[in-house]
Amino acid sequence: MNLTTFYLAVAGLILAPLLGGLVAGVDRVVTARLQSRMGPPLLQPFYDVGKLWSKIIAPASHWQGLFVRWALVASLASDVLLAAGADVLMCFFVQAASASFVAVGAFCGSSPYSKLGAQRELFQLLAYEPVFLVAILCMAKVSGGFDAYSFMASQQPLLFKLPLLIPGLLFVVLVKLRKSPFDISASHHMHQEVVRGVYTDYAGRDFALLEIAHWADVVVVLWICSFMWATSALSMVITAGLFLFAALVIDNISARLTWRHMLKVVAPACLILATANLLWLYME
Amino acid sequence: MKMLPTVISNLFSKPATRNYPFFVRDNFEKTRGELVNDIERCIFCGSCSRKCPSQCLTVSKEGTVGTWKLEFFACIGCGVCVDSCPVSCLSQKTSHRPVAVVRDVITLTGKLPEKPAKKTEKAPAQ
Amino acid sequence: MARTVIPFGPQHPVLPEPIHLSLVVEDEKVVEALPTLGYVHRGLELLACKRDYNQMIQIVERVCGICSMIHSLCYCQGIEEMMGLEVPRRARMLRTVWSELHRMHSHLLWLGLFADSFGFEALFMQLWKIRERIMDLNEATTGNRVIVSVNVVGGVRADLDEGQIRWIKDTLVEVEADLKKLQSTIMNDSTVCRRTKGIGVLTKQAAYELGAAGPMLRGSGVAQDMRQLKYAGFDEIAFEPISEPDGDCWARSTVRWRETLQSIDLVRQALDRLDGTDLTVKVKGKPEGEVITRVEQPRGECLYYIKGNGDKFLERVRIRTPTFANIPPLAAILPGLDFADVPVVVLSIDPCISCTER
Amino acid sequence: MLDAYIGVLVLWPLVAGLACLVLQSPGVRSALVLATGAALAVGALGVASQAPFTANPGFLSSETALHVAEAAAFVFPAYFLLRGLMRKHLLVILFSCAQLALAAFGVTQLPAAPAAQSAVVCDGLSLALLLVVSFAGSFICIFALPYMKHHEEHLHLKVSRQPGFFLVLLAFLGFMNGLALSNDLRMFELFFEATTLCSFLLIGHDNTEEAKTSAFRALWINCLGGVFLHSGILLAQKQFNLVDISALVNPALWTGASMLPIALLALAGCVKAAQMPFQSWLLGAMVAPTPVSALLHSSTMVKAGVFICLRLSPVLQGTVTGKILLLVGAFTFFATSALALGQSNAKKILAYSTIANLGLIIACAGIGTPVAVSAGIVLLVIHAATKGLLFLCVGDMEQTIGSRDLEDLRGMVSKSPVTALAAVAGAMAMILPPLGMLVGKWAALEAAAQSPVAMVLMALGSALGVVCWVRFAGTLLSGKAIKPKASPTSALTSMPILAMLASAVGLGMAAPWLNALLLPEASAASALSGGWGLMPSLFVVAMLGWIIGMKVLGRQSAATLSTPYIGGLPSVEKGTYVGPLGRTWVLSEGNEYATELFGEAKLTKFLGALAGALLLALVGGAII
Amino acid sequence: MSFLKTSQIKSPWLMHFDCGSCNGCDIETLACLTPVYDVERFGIINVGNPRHADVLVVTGTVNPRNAEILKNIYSQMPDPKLVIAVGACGCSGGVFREAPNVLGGVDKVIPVDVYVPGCPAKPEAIMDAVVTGLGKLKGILEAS
Ligand code: SF4
Ligand code: SF4
Ligand code: SF4
Ligand code: SF4
Ligand code: SF4
Ligand code: SF4
Ligand code: SF4
Repeated sequence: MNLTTFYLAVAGLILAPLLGGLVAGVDRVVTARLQSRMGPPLLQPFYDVGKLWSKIIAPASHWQGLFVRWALVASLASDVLLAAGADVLMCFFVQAASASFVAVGAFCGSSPYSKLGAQRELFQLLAYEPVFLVAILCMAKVSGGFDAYSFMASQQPLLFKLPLLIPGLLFVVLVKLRKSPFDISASHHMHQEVVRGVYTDYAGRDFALLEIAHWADVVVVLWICSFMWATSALSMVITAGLFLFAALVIDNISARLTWRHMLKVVAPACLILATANLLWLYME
Repeated sequence: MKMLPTVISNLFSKPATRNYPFFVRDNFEKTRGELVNDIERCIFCGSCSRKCPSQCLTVSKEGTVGTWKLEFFACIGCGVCVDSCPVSCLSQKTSHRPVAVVRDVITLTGKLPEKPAKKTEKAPAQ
Repeated sequence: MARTVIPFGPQHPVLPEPIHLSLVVEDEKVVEALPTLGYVHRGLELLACKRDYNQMIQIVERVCGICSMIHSLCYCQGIEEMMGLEVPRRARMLRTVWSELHRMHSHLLWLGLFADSFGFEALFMQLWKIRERIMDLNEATTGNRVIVSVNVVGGVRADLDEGQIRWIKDTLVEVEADLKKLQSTIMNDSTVCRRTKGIGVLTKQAAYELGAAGPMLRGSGVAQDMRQLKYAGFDEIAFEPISEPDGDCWARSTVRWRETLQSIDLVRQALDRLDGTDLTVKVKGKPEGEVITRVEQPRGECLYYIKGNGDKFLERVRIRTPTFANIPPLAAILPGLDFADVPVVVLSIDPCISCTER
Repeated sequence: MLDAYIGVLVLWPLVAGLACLVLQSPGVRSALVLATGAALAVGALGVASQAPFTANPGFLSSETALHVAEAAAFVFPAYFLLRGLMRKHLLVILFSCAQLALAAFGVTQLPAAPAAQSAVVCDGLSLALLLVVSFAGSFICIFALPYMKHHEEHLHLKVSRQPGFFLVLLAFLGFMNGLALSNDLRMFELFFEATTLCSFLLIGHDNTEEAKTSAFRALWINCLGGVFLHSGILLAQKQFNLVDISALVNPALWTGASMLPIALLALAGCVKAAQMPFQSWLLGAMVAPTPVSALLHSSTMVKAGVFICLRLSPVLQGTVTGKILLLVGAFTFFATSALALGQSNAKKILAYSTIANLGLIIACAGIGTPVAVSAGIVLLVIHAATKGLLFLCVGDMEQTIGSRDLEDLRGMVSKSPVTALAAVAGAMAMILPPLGMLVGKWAALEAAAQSPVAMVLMALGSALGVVCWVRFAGTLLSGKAIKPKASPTSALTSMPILAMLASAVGLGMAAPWLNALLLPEASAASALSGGWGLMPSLFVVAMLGWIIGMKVLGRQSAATLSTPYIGGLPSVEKGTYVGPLGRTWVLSEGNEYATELFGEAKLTKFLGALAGALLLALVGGAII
Repeated sequence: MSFLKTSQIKSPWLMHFDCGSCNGCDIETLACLTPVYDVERFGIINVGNPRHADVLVVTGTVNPRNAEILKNIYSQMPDPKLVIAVGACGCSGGVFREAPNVLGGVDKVIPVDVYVPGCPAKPEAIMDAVVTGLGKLKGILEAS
């Protein structure tokens, strides 16, 4: 590991969550505008986290604090890996670990909604993970390596060879942003039958940490999506922005689906498309 | 998918939000807001207190001093008292009553008229 | 397989009002649902012994804020019938105008909440944005956004002048245009249909047997509406009840949607028939005897039983509300649902607990 | 010296087992088991210090030994036939007869093959299996001491059947060591069949009807495996007149030659490793006492199946047979992961997950590149430690509460914290980076780049596995406070559990170095390091997370807990609320199994048919 | 003021509980979230979970049955918390004060920070109440 990598890793550690917070702010402002509202200030997510941070509340379980911190560490680690140009697959696995910790933490909770959320979180994991994994494999196939640098080094946008990945990646972004139609386990929308699902029993500082972990996650996911057009830094930002915007629009034009529908229809469809793309790459 | 045109046009048009409290829209003329009593003109007849559906008005007389008490946190702003006041000293502003951090009662006192004033105005219909 | 017990409510983000359902689910399928009520009960009918029959108008208006106008209308009609009062035509038409405006705001409110129950926040926002126009109409013409308080025994307290009539008509044109833009989303959007079509089906037969009311009944294909009784201005206004045959959540929301549009038309018809100047008739004497009146609330048939004994205090006021009638059908369709569909189905009956419990 | 080590590894357990049988007393038995553990550890470390090496210890290479092996090829099937006849089990009779016929054919029709150059070849792969057998095996045998005592108390046996049990258990360790070291296919077959026998005896140990059915199912399927193995050996012998494994796995030998013998040997491996559609015997084997499941049916014996496949991998690399084997493995990985998800029986979850991971290793063998093979070996070692740990934990919890259903294990962390936490750690070790199982899976995925279908299957299987294990861990931890009640766990139970825990986590963490250790050849060791370059930093992060976590845990375990959010309803006592009709409702919970998707009966039929087709393709591909 | 204290004022998450309300005040509270009023401008979001809430908005009268629920919810909210009683009913029991099953206003059960008169309280009044409440909170935070 040389010094540049180290600097990049540190930058990833610090910038990624900040960026994620900003993404959340943009998300809320744009969502508001799509709904014809004025919306909160851009920095609102930071205030929210600051507020949560300063609140002390009795934990719902003795274990949750532990899993929250592990989730945070894993999420940040996945950012760091990506920033340092490491293996994207490993970065993906680390991120999945973060999601697993959140789910286990929710299992530890005491409210039935938390457990229900945990079950649903698992089904979500089951739905998007293979799609995301295959998408990364496709990208790796085209760019000829598994590390982030080779993804970013490709001369031609990966998109040209991977058009069928778009639905799958959008699906992943929607799930990861916890947006309708897939805000199934822990909604960002107020009226949800599982209250806040996996988040129900987290509160105060733990919840703030979880929020930061979520930001880091979002950055990783958008970052990986931006590999689709990674000819320059600017094009990557634009690609990520487009994915985000598409997710926000979809969020605002669709009703929430059920996990059964997600597992039986949406996930297989996305997976089949992604697989078709992969096979096509091999046919060539 | 069917909502797409709507949300996109929302994005590119001015939000519907009224930026209250930085921008306050004029109230409608008829709005039944804060109830006020021009106590100078009140004759403490008690008609309002008898008619009030919420029973939040009490009118009492003691010597030459009349007291008009309004439990304004129980007032439902129906305007029945306004309609029933013989001297029309009651009225409702068009603005809502301000919020408060303590629950209070409005007590107004006034001098009782020497003798019951004559009805000079007809009861206000609409 | 192990079962999960989910206490649903009384405080729960999808429930606008406190009720409780103890849901037993298996793999997120409901196997048992037991409801509990009583969190909103105030004991309002007993206030009839403490407030005179005029003051009771303000009380029954607050049986429920959402269709307060229609409650007081029903009550006043009952007292008027008991006292043999002939309400002036203008007053009857005005009552029709406000009661239909109320129906519109109530239906839009419900459609918004319904949309939100299946996670369609943007639709909720749109519908409530449009609804604000109606609320403005209410406030400008009566003095209050929600509890308009226009009914008095023998007529109405407020009047509309020419300018206001024109304003209402203009506003309704805009509202209608705005609503039409959302029609395809509510009726045809694929994700919406996924969450509403075929969910919580109540057959025509079951709707009859379990005594469903209002859009719940009409959503199951029974075209029955209390407005067919020709109260208030409906004796002159052309009115056809709206029904849909499917009996699922989609049918119920479509019935309400079409009724919202229909109400615009009814308001126009009533506004066109405003003539004369009398708003009230002179009221003499005290109510005596018993009477039952029925009106159509946004949620269905509302029934008042009033008994007076010649005193200014009534002897008994009994209110039978549509949600009360719709609870048995709801209990019948809950088992077997996906847990995620429970809020959708519960909301699809448009539960109004505050009037059910009073 | 080397010969002595090997002797200890292969023969000592048999001797100790016989002593158990003869001496009967429980105290002696405990001493013997502990001594065996120590002896095996010494032997394994001794061998490890010399690896890689070749040797010719007399008891494995002498004429007598080969005669024994030859005789065994008749004796084992004959015994199986006898048992089959006694129970009138058609399939057992059929396949043991086939085995006998093959043996007779070999002796009479084929020229005797020259003995292998060296009877023992010990490379990284053998060493990996040796270490697993000696360490994990010993721990599990120690765990079996208190377990079996409790088990028999539970069954109210008049006469203890433990001496026999421990004889088989211990002897089995020797057979496995022999299998790992043998370089002569005939010796290999001897040990292979011996493990089949052990497995059969141990599954049937409880003598219940269910146990017998399962034992015979295991027997017929493994006899079938034996048929494949023997015919593979005979064909190879016929083709090249060779029984020397290290000579056989020379790719140059096979260019242009029919791959059928290799395919058959791999098929035998698949049967032993209970790959789909042969998975049913391993599931049935779960009726045996838990140490048996842990030892034979998860940590070691089934590893013999993947061991042979990995052995063959140099030949498989780049061939059609290899590619199909990759698909077979990947498909099993996916299919059994899905099946595991629909299960609530904890031991069945473990069994399915075992099969899944074996599938992954077989897939690695099918790829055959050095990276893939080293990934396979890492998986083999770490899986043994992790899964062994999980079996021990489930066994202990089962004895604590009398049920092995995941739903009943809910909240175990408050009932027996040490075991439950060890199980949670084990479950996490199955899926989490930077632990070895995940590293292996990851390396396998990247190595499988030649086959898109296999990659997709692996991706699916990986997600299914994650869900399965998170749910497992979550259920154990579910919603209970840490109440350090006096845990009734005895030292002989908790010691192996903790030792296994340490090795699972430790080995998991050390996966990259482990790999370098086992495969000193430069190519294989460095092949993974490209991807593993960032692992050390990840370890640092993981350790940091661990420390932060522990600190928080320490602070939070003192905190008073809030009341659960249940819509504001009042509750009389913890975990209840006052609901409709004034009744006190208990907040019971159940996992969701999405039975309409992962229901066992339906899924097994469908996936089994697909897997069967793949296996036919395996053989077919080799013929063509 | 430090960032953390500022954030507490800039991010009041609101939870609404309907005791025995007639729905009039409820729908006005809900209307605050919608485009025309949009309280998200102040960082307010409507949460359904007391553990995440900072401001409890209560509408309606208290009866013996919902009083218990109200207490439970209130106790599950993290400190510092604000309670806003909305409408005549929430403040005092309003027109239902004398009904048989009504205990009175919200302050009969939990401490109330801001009272919003009106029947129903207008959305503007509810927004005023939040602003007033946050002012009160700011005072407390500055003092600490
Ligand atoms: S406005 Fe109505 S409630 Fe208020 S004091 Fe007057 S009569 Fe009573
Ligand atoms: S009715 Fe008018 S005059 Fe009489 S007491 Fe009331 S306010 Fe005074
Ligand atoms: S009538 Fe009201 S107070 Fe009496 S039992 Fe029924 S719900 Fe309770
Ligand atoms: S049943 Fe009617 S009269 Fe009796 S307490 Fe309830 S609301 Fe009042
Ligand atoms: S039906 Fe509902 S909205 Fe109508 S009065 Fe009754 S409670 Fe109110
Ligand atoms: S309305 Fe009341 S009295 Fe009549 S049947 Fe129903 S519960 Fe009984
Ligand atoms: S204050 Fe008025 S509008 Fe609000 S809940 Fe009470 S009666 Fe209804």
